[in-house]
Amino acid sequence: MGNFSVGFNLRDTVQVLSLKGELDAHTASELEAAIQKCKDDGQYRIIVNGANLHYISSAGLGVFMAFIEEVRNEGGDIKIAALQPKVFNVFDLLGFPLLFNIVDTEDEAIHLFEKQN
Amino acid sequence: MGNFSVGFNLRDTVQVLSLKGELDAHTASELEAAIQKCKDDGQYRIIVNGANLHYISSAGLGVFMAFIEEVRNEGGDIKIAALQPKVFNVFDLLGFPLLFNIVDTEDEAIHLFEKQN
Amino acid sequence: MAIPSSTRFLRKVRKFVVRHAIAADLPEKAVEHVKMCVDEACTNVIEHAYDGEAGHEVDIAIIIDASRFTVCIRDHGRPFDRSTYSEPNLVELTKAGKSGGLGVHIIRRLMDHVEYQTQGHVNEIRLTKYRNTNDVPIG
Amino acid sequence: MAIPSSTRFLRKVRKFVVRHAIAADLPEKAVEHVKMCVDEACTNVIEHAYDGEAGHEVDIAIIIDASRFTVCIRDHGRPFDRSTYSEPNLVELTKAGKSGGLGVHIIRRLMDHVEYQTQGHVNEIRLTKYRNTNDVPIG
Ligand SMILES: Nc1ncnc2c1ncn2[C@@H]1O[C@H](COP(=O)(O)OP(=O)(O)O)[C@@H](O)[C@H]1O
Ligand SMILES: Nc1ncnc2c1ncn2[C@@H]1O[C@H](COP(=O)(O)OP(=O)(O)O)[C@@H](O)[C@H]1O
Repeated sequence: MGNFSVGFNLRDTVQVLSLKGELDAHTASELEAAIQKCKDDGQYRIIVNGANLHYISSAGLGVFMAFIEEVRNEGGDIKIAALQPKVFNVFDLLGFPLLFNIVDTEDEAIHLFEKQN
Repeated sequence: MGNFSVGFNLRDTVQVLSLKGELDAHTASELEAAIQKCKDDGQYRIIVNGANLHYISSAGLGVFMAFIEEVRNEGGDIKIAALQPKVFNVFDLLGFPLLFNIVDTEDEAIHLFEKQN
Repeated sequence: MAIPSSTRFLRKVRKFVVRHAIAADLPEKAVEHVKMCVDEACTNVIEHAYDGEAGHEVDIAIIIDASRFTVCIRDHGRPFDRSTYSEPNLVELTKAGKSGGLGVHIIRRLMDHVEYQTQGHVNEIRLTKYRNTNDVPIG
Repeated sequence: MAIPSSTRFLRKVRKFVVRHAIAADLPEKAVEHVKMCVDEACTNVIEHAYDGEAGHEVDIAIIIDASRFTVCIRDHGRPFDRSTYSEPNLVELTKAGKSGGLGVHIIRRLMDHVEYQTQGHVNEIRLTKYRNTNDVPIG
């Protein structure tokens, strides 16, 4: 896709997905595939690191909406970390902070998973 | 005016006016004043050096049109030198090369004055 | 500009619109809003008006004047029937595992003025940001 | 954008228009042409429509779409009576020591399409450059 990629990184029992680039209706399928892969691996503890995510449209948000119920039903969660302010504003505008843990750093997200053990 | 200025430089018997910046309906009065000053000084052999002239509108061309007859009637001339290609194109579009000596360098213009002696 | 009806070109549209929004001196936040809403509107045209079908055209025009920055998006697809539209509820959408339903809401929230028009076979969405006209004092 | 009726603001207008012409991907030469013609048209509005009087307003709007780049310049001054206009002759103008008379000619030569309209108290000049729409292939 050129302008979007997902990096995989396992931290203990937590799968970290590091997003890079721009997440729109074209690239959303990449994130979808990445989360699908986590599910296939039985990996439901997921952190999405947005440090290098420069843009998100509603199609990107839609990926989180589509998977969160299922992931939580499996005892896992999708936690969102290190968003750039512009990107955070989009999550915030739509009320995502009420439904998702959105934290400043990946470590904080790890910490939240640890507390939930 | 900020974005336009005229430098004066006497080369032997020829007055060189070095234009700098953008010559439009606002700044044309500066060039007008400069040529007026040449006239007041009885200096009718004039070279306009356009090496640092980045823009000219018809108001700038108008200054040349307004003075050329009079200057020539006094035995002098206004020769135009070292225009940037974009600026030359404007002179060219309006047919100025038929009425004015427009040359590549100031030295060429000096040379033309010398030949006319 | 004109793009084919594929999400592949959304990025190109965003860049185009951002360039003009910056050239028009919109504040940074307004630039972001315009960028996002044009993306959402074009996405909707591609996915709904053209049902995700390639081979159609989406036209994007920009109008800049003293008081506003307007982007007009035109298509020849299915008109948007707003009578069937209702405001989304994020809790319900996620409960149902929906992957969408926020685009129109975002457009309405972030733009100052939004118009949908259909004339003949042409649908047009007009997205407008007003701007402070403290450009230059008269005098 | 809107500027007061003073030549002091011509430079600002040129910069504004050039920014958008570049953002619209016009070729360098077309950018120069648009810049110059907008300057000439605004100069004419200030000097003729408003008779050089300060305190009036000149409105500049830009429309960019897939096929063209248009600048609309609006004033509330004296309409341009084109029936009295005749093409300039440089030899005659210089012989007579005239300092002007080329602006309208330049506009006609350099723009692809020029329209003058007066509706009520509003005069509008529309300057258009067409562009090659080999933007993106459909597919
Ligand atoms: N340009 C359009 N043309 C046709 N239908 C549209 C258009 N925009 C939106 N819609 C309709 O409105 C609904 C809501 O759109 P939106 O809020 O963007 O969410 P989503 O596109 O994710 O479904 C769409 O599902 C579609 O039925
Ligand atoms: N916008 C305008 N409003 C009113 N009159 C105009 C306008 N533009 C041009 N004119 C008229 O047309 C004449 C020719 O204009 P132009 O070719 O630009 O030369 P100049 O402005 O140097 O006289 C002007 O002298 C003026 O009478």
